[in-house]
Amino acid sequence: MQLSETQNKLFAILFAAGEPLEAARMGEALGLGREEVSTYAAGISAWLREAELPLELRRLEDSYQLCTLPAYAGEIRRALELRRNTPLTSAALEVLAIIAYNQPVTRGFVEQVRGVDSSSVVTSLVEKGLVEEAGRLELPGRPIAYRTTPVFLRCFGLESLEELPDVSGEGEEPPPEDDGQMTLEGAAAEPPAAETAE
Amino acid sequence: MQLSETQNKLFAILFAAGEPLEAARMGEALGLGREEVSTYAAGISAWLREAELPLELRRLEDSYQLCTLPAYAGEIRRALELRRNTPLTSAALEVLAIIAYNQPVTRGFVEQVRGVDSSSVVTSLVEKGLVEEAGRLELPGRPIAYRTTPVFLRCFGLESLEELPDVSGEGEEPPPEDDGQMTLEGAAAEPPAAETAE
Amino acid sequence: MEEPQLSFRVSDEYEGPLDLILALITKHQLNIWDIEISSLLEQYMAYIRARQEQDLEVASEFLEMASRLVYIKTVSLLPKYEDEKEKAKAELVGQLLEYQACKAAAALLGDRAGDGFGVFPRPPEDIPMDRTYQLRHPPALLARSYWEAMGRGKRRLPPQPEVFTPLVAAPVVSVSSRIVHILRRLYKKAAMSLPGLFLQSRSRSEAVATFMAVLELMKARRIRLADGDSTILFLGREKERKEAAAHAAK
Repeated sequence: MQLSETQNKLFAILFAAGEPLEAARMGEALGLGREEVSTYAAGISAWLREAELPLELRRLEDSYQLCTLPAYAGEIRRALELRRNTPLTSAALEVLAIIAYNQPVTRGFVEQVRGVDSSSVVTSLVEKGLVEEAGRLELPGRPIAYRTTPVFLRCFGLESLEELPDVSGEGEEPPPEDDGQMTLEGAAAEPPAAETAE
Repeated sequence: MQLSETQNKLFAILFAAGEPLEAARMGEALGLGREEVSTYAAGISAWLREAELPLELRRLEDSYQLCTLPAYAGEIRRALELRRNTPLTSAALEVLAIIAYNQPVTRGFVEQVRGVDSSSVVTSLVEKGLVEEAGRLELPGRPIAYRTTPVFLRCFGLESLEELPDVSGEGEEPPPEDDGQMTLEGAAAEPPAAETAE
Repeated sequence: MEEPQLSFRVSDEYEGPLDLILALITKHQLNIWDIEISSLLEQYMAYIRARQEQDLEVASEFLEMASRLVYIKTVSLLPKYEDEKEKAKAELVGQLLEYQACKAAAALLGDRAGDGFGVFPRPPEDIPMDRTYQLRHPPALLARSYWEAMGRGKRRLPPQPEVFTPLVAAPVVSVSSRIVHILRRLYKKAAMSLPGLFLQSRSRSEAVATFMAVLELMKARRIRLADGDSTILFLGREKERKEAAAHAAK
């Protein structure tokens, strides 16, 4: 048994939407009435069960959503949580360092220092629990300020922010002992994967 | 024909992740070697085609991602009220081409080739997820280098950077005594940077 | 990652001065390899004047190029400056060819964009999970990253700005692409001949970029020269080197 062409269209729409989608909206896009949408949806549900795919079509009031079956939650979580073991990219380290040494600090400040858009990097640092929101600043637009977290301290083996290595030597050479991690290799030879935008 | 239990697990993980997921990471989560993951993935691909589902499994360098088939683009856009598929501007395509064929590459290099300021174009490509930071280069000012992302590969229907269209035959014939050589030729002849990453 | 939202910009007639010159060359059937500067300058200035008469903005890049063309024309009028003229012209031709190749590549990419932009991934499923970062790093990494962010990272040898002028003047092959090229070959075989690298160079700019790449790699201690500077020895991948050092320390 295979899905009909209309069912395939519904399936594709539900797949791309991800979130629950109202039956009326799908009906409108496909020129179908509400009843028809629900009949086609029931067909997709039955087909998924029969094909033993790890998916189900959930109905929530007037909306539908394609989801993985709860039985697979363990494997999924294991695979996705492995991302935690991906080392920070050099961009993430730079943003983290700017926040650490200047906190509380806005995204705008970070971008000014680096000269490039850094919003996705900030978001991913928040997700990883290294950085958190610290209220809004009394500045035009009331921008969100960020600060580091206890997870950050643990990650770098610090007891408090006072233990941050000194970087005050303006104009001098930066800290010695360079293992080259951030030099050529950082750029060309071993870019740590496409994780920046997570 | 139905998917095996392991294939179902892989499918569930890919479905839930949404984003491109590295083969190595899935293998780790399921206790499989890299070869096995790629065999199972091939099986899923074949199954999707046979079942005539509106999905396909795309390989993007070392990662996999489930996507809808291009044939369903119209319905999906209509239902999700996505804007019509507007082409990238010629400026954006030029910048993408320079980055794709020479990566990792700085904004300065892009601007030298194009002869115009390109910062806003680079920023918008980063926002669209087509391009990302790739560390800094050991050049004066330690400029940030950029490289293309898996989204770039997907949008241009490529599995890896090695599949970039060959541009060596383009342009005019140089006179015999000339030593003028075009960058893009040189870069296309040898596969560009990103996979040095291992 | 979100599906790219593509917007359409009402672009100006030309992407930049190089684009304009290429258009003029095509339109007036000039020879790109031996541009007649005075005729090109005339056409170029006619375009700029036309825009100014229509009160349209002329970007500074266009004016910069105008002064460059005037310069080339001036030196070509002075017999004493023959070398200077050839150099300035060759630079312009190199840039034009490179930009032409860039446009060709952009067009090829544009042709491929059609289907790919109609392919939709799925947004990640909303699964509650712990994303807390788990790795550990030494605090010194923070200080170093801070310096990096300020664009003042450590370099072992301050570079001489002059070293970069050939590249800045005629950017043709990027140094980083040569670094990657050399590293890739060294990953396969741990040693290679230095002169051999240059024998394969297809142009002067590639040779310059290759040379710069060798210097950069030596500076980063990824390679060293042996056998009277004729052989490049690979000092190992960064990771392996660190592991070996850690092992030795134990």
